Amino acid sequence: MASYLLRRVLATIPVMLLVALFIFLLLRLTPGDPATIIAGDFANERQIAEIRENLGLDKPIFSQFFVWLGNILQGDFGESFFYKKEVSELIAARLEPTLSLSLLTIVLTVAIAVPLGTLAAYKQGSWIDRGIMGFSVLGFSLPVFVIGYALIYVFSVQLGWLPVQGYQRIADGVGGWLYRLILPATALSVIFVAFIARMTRTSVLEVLGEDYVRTARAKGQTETRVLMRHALRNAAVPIVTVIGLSFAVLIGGVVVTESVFTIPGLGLLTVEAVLARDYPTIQAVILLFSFIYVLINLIIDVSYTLLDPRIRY
Amino acid sequence: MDQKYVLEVSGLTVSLPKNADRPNAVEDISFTVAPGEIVCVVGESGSGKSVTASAVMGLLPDALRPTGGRTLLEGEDTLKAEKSRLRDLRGTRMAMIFQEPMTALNPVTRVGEQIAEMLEIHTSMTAAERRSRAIETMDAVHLPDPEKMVDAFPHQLSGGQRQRIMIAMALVLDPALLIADEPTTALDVTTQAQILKLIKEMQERRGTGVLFITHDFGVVAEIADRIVVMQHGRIVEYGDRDDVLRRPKAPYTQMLMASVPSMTPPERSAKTGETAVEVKALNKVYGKTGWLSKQRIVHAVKDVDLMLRKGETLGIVGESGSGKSTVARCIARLIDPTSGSISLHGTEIATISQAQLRPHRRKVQIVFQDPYRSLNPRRTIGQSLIEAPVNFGMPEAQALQMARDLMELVGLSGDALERYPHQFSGGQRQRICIARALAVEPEVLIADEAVSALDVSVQAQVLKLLDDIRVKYNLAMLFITHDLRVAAQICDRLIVMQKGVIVEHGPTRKVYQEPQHPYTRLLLDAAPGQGMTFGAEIAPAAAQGN
Amino acid sequence: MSTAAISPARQTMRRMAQNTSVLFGGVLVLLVVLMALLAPYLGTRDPAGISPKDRNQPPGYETTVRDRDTGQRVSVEYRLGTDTLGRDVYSRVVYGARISLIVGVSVAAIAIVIGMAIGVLAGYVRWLDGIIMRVMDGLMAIPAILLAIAVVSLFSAGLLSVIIAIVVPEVPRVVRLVRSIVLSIREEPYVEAAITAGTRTPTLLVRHVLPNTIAPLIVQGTFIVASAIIVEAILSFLGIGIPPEIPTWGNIMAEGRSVFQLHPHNILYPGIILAITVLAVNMLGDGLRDTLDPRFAKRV
Amino acid sequence: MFTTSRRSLVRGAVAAMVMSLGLTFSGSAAQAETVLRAVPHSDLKILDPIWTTAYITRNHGYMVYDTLFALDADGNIQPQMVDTVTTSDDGLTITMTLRDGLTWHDGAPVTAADCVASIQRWGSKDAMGQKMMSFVDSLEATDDKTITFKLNAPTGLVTLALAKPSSNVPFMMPARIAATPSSEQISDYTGSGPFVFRADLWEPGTKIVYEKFAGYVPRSEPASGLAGGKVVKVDRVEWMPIRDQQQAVNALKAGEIDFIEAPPHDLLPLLKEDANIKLEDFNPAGNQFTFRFNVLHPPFDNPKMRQALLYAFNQEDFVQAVVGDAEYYEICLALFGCGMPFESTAAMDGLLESNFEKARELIAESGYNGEPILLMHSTDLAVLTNLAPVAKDLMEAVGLNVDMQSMDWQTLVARRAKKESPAEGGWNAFITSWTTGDLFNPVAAAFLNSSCDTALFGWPCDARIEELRDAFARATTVEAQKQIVDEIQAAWFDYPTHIHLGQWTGRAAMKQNVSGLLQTGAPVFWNISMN
Repeated sequence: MASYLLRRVLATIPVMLLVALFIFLLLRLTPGDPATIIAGDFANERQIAEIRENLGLDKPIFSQFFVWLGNILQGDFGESFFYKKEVSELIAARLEPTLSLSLLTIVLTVAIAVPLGTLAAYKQGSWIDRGIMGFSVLGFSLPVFVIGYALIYVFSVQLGWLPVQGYQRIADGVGGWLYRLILPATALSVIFVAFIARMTRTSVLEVLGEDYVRTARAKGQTETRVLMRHALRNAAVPIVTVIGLSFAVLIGGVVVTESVFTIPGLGLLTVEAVLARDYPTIQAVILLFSFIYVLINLIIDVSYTLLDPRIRY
Repeated sequence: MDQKYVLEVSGLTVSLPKNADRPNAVEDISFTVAPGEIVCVVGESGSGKSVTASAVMGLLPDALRPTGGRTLLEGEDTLKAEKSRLRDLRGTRMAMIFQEPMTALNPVTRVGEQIAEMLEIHTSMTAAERRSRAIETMDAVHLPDPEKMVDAFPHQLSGGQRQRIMIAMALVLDPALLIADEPTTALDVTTQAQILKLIKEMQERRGTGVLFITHDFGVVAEIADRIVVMQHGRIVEYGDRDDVLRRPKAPYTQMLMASVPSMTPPERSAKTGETAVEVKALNKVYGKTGWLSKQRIVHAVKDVDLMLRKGETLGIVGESGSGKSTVARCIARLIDPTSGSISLHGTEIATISQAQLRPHRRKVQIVFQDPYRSLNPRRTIGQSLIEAPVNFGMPEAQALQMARDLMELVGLSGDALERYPHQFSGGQRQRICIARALAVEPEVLIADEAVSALDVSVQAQVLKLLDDIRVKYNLAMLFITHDLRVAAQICDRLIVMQKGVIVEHGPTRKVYQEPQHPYTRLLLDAAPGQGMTFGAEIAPAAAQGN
Repeated sequence: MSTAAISPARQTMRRMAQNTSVLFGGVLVLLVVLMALLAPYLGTRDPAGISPKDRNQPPGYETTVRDRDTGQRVSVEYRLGTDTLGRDVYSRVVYGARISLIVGVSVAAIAIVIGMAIGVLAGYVRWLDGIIMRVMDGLMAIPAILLAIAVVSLFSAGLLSVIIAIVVPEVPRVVRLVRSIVLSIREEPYVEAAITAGTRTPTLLVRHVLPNTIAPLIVQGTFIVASAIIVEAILSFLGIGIPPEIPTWGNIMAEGRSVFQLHPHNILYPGIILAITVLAVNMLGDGLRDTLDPRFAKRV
Repeated sequence: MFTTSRRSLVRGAVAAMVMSLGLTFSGSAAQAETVLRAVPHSDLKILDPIWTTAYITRNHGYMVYDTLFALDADGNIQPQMVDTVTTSDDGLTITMTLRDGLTWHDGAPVTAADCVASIQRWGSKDAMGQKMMSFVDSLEATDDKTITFKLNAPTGLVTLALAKPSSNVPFMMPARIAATPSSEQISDYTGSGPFVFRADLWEPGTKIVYEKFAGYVPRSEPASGLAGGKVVKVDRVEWMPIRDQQQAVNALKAGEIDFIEAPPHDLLPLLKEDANIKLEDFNPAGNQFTFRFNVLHPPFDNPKMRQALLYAFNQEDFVQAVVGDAEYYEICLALFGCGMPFESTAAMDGLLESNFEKARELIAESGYNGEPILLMHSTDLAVLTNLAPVAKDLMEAVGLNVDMQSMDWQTLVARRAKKESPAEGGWNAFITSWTTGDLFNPVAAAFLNSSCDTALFGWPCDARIEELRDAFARATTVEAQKQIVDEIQAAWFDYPTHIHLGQWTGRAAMKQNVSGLLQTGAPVFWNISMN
């Protein structure tokens, strides 16, 4: 187990290196010059060149890359071109909203989608199944910003129940935190509920066809317990896997949701940084997101051992 | 209420969905099971025997509907029972064990809990009581060290142990009726013998009525008190064990019994053809120790030597995991041997590259176990048959003509080349696979469990065909099987393998009559239905040899 | 047994024709495709034609405009109103179908072709497998939207860069699918039989292995189409999609969102048709999965 | 707060959680201080108003820094930090004395040396500053309170430039900060303005906090434009950038914020219908849309082609496409802004009326052979998005082949600096918007700068225009200046450098209880009170 863990962790290193190189090259090949942007409308070429030198952008790309990589390995993500703040500081300030939104979304999703999917699987072919699947296909078919605006229009603008935008730190009160997050998290979870509910249904359906479910029925077990104890427990591995994989999709959703609800998270930071070509920030954020993705999937892989005793490393 | 029988099935009819090939899965089924009695329902695939069992338990899939008759469990009709009543009956009055002990147990729950679940559902015992009762029952089915095993997960147990867990679970509440649906089919022959013994012991000790479903007449002969023979959803014969087995009335029963190969090998002359294949010190090791990895190493085949002559059938028998298929696949170079030599007509093929190997491919052909996966479902029979000859340079028209001839040789119509595999039965497909193997005029034919998946009547025909073509083409045939009855009838010589090692080899008759190794003796003793004489020799032609 | 040779493909067609999801989704998709093809004949005007004085008008708005060539005043009706530049929302929605479908279909086609090639390599060339899958892991690890944002700004905003941006994150998924199918199919006895029949590897792949990927890839393809249409809309929403003068449902909505409370028609109509289309494609995919490919139904 | 120990932080968090569980939704406890929460027109990223010309940084500058002079509501130059100013009879020596009581946010007094350093840093960076410095022989702090300019020629430019209202504004900084090279950003944000920037509370992209500077001594005159007493009437101003303006509007209506600097025109009806909200204009001079040519490459290397567009375009289409409501725009043919000191329609007859025939004629004369015109279209700034399509439409109407390429503003900014041909990554034209205050005279109007290589992107090169601009700088009477303006407009027609596409104003939106917004051109937060 320990050696497996070590191997898995080591295996993420080339992946992360690859991601780093990819992001770096992509950004450097992108048109748009931060020096010109920083200089402002009236700057002349000399001033722009000065700024470029100042930012180290005049060096060859690969030497820039290795300098950057070397700094990262020492935990230094550099300084934002614009804010003149350490990128790590910027990210730290933006981490909480994004984590809050993601976690709340996942909690909401699991709480809604797993029971729905299980129910649909159990009632396969019935109108309940069709209803749930219909909803899930529909949820799948709407861009998250459309859902977000619809929710804002109904719950904030028309009914005035919930705030339209903004974020409150959890330290300033869980109530306010939840109050401001509930709408964005709901908007974002619609898609994931659709997604996870489908997966749950498929997994549970598959498990329901297994012999041990028949065994459980042959024991005289009630249907609810057959579902909870035997079906869902065994369907957990694929469901958890999908939740892990969908994290990549979740990040995309977070970016959009944050910009719809003006939540000062990493997503918003990324969009702003990209539009301003703030290389150090973009690089660090994408690297961070990729790292979180890899980490989550690592955790999920390891969690298989808890969910399924057959899996041993 | 008549309590003479634990189960009384009368006039049971279960209908099939509209577009099925017949209107009813079973039709007008009637039989009884008395307390302390084992009733065997025997029949080939599709005969409706499992449907009958499921109907009694109320576990039919939604598509199947009972449309007539009664299934009285101690006088209570389970077809008409409410769902909740059915649930109460299951486990307490009737219990069931299934074919696949691998999949019938929940893989993520400890076996003790799975037994205890039965108690949890139907009794008000405390958790501690349930646990000790589970251990008790595990002890009763002779599981070793139940105190420890109670906390094991299914995958940590062997197949036989799992089936014992299933039996313990089924019997923990002392049901009146035990339904066993092919409970030993997936097990090795030695394990099968133990499980059959256990079922018999349990039934005798507790006076349970047992409805035992099987396709294997050997098993029937071993344990049945009475026998129900089914064909196409109907009962064709029903009677006491000895009546049915010794004086079968129905032609179908007679045919089935005649198809079961005999355990007594016929006299065969030793073959003296030239050597086709010679294997020396063959080893196959799976897994490797890599950087940081702690993978287990499996020594699948260890120092195997064998020699096969033209015109000869060499059998390799052994239980699952004995390495017999690995040997076959190494010879066919479907996998690369780890070390050793395979000499094909003097050409060393164990270590040559794929490119060098290609011209030699045609010399070794293989017929696989599963007829449903051996043919590409997207290609017509003709396309599959001409693939190899065309690969080796035969013009397509000529290959097609040859394919037609081969189809007729294996007893199928030459016009069927345009059809797709799904339009053929399992036996027909296996014939097609044989025809395909013959298309390149091989020197060595490997039959890897080639008849194991077939019904017994079909199996007899395919065995006959294999033997005929061996003679006709003077083939060297390597016959891999776990079935001692089949091996007895078709092999000239026999190799017995256990855990990757050859433990015994010699002329078939000699091995059966004077087994040297204890494992061989164990295998032979475990074969069910020893007391009965079934069928006859499959291939009289074999006796003449050359 | 009937004597006629019924190929598995024909059997599948028969099953498909009986599947309500396939029928319903298929008919809807067909209607959208027809709408896209026949856009010029559906009473539309130039979707990029602006008219600043008629901006932000509600559905059904009528006015007269002076034809630039003839100088005559002609009456026009804006069935679904106008956007912030006075363009005809109806025409933009109808023409938008073209771009949205082109994006969806070409993303799926390109992702599948590339993914299939790489997936087969990974599944069949053992020593390449590790390398390829690490690269794919790396690509998967970069959030798709962020990657798309970066790619779109790499090339100038345009149809091609949007397509590339959406293709890149889809490829690893196709690769994984194809690879897993190849890995399982190569263990099938009929493939082994073909090996002993001396069939060369390229033929083996084309004849016996790849056909098994077609059904799952068609299914996967429909889901890629659906998600590509949505991702395109999201990119437009973030202001980095296809240039606004080319109408796509995404950028019609993206433009409309700034005034959606006052003029909801700009989001409403493209939103509805986008949802219907994606819904139809998804239904088609679901149905195809059930009929074509029950074995791989569990794959995402 | 920033010195709190970790333990008390934890305790505070626990207390906050307990409080909130008691269903207290409002995060802050009752506070006596007044906080104005304002949504600026964009996020504040760069804090150095000399380093960048971004308007948001200029606005930040007005919070934190003070100026020596300022323009009042009537456009007159008034002393701000300066108490008295004297000019020698020969006009070659200007002496300024700082007024009493000026201190930096850190408590140190403002000295003349600080101001000299600030003027020099700004003068090396800003275009008008450079122009002014070209008249300066020496600039010294003759004592703690006195700044002395020695000029090489008499000019009215010194006080005019020091009163420059828009980017780059000559803000005064402590000498140690002003010593930062102009190519580097400052990292100390100490000023002497009416507000203190709380760097410790800054959450980049989310919240920018300014606190009232207790030590600020306002002038005694009432506030007028950017001049007069800068009396702060709130305790704290928080800028909360909201990217999505629709959301900002919703937030204002829901009372989550108090002020929006620049809500889009299309959303003004939503705000108008709300009785709790009022709209005010802090920049009556407004803004101008501007179409910029690149004269380096065909076809716009030919002045005839550029003239053709002067005929083909009309302002109405452009302003309508963005602003819509005629209440907020005005058709303005004057090159230096309507309602501004140098408003003139000289040489504008027949222009900007969409005279397609005349335009086609000129195009034919120019020998245009159908090459594509690369028009850059920025798609992420609401105020610019709709302009390029209108230009394209009108250009196509006169038979030009337009290749409109969409990009985000930052890509456009990078690309417009490229002198290469359009095929090699350069460009032919783009459209932007200026604050009218930035172009109200020929020296300030940066697009008119026709000094070839040193001109702004587009690089117009015309000796006649340059000559006239120089003459304008040297002119000492308004009459003379107006005369020169007319001549410049004629020269501009002969050699068009850019096209003005209409003048428009915006409206700031605020809650009814917010009052005292000054008409200054830039949004300033002194004089504003909340009740």
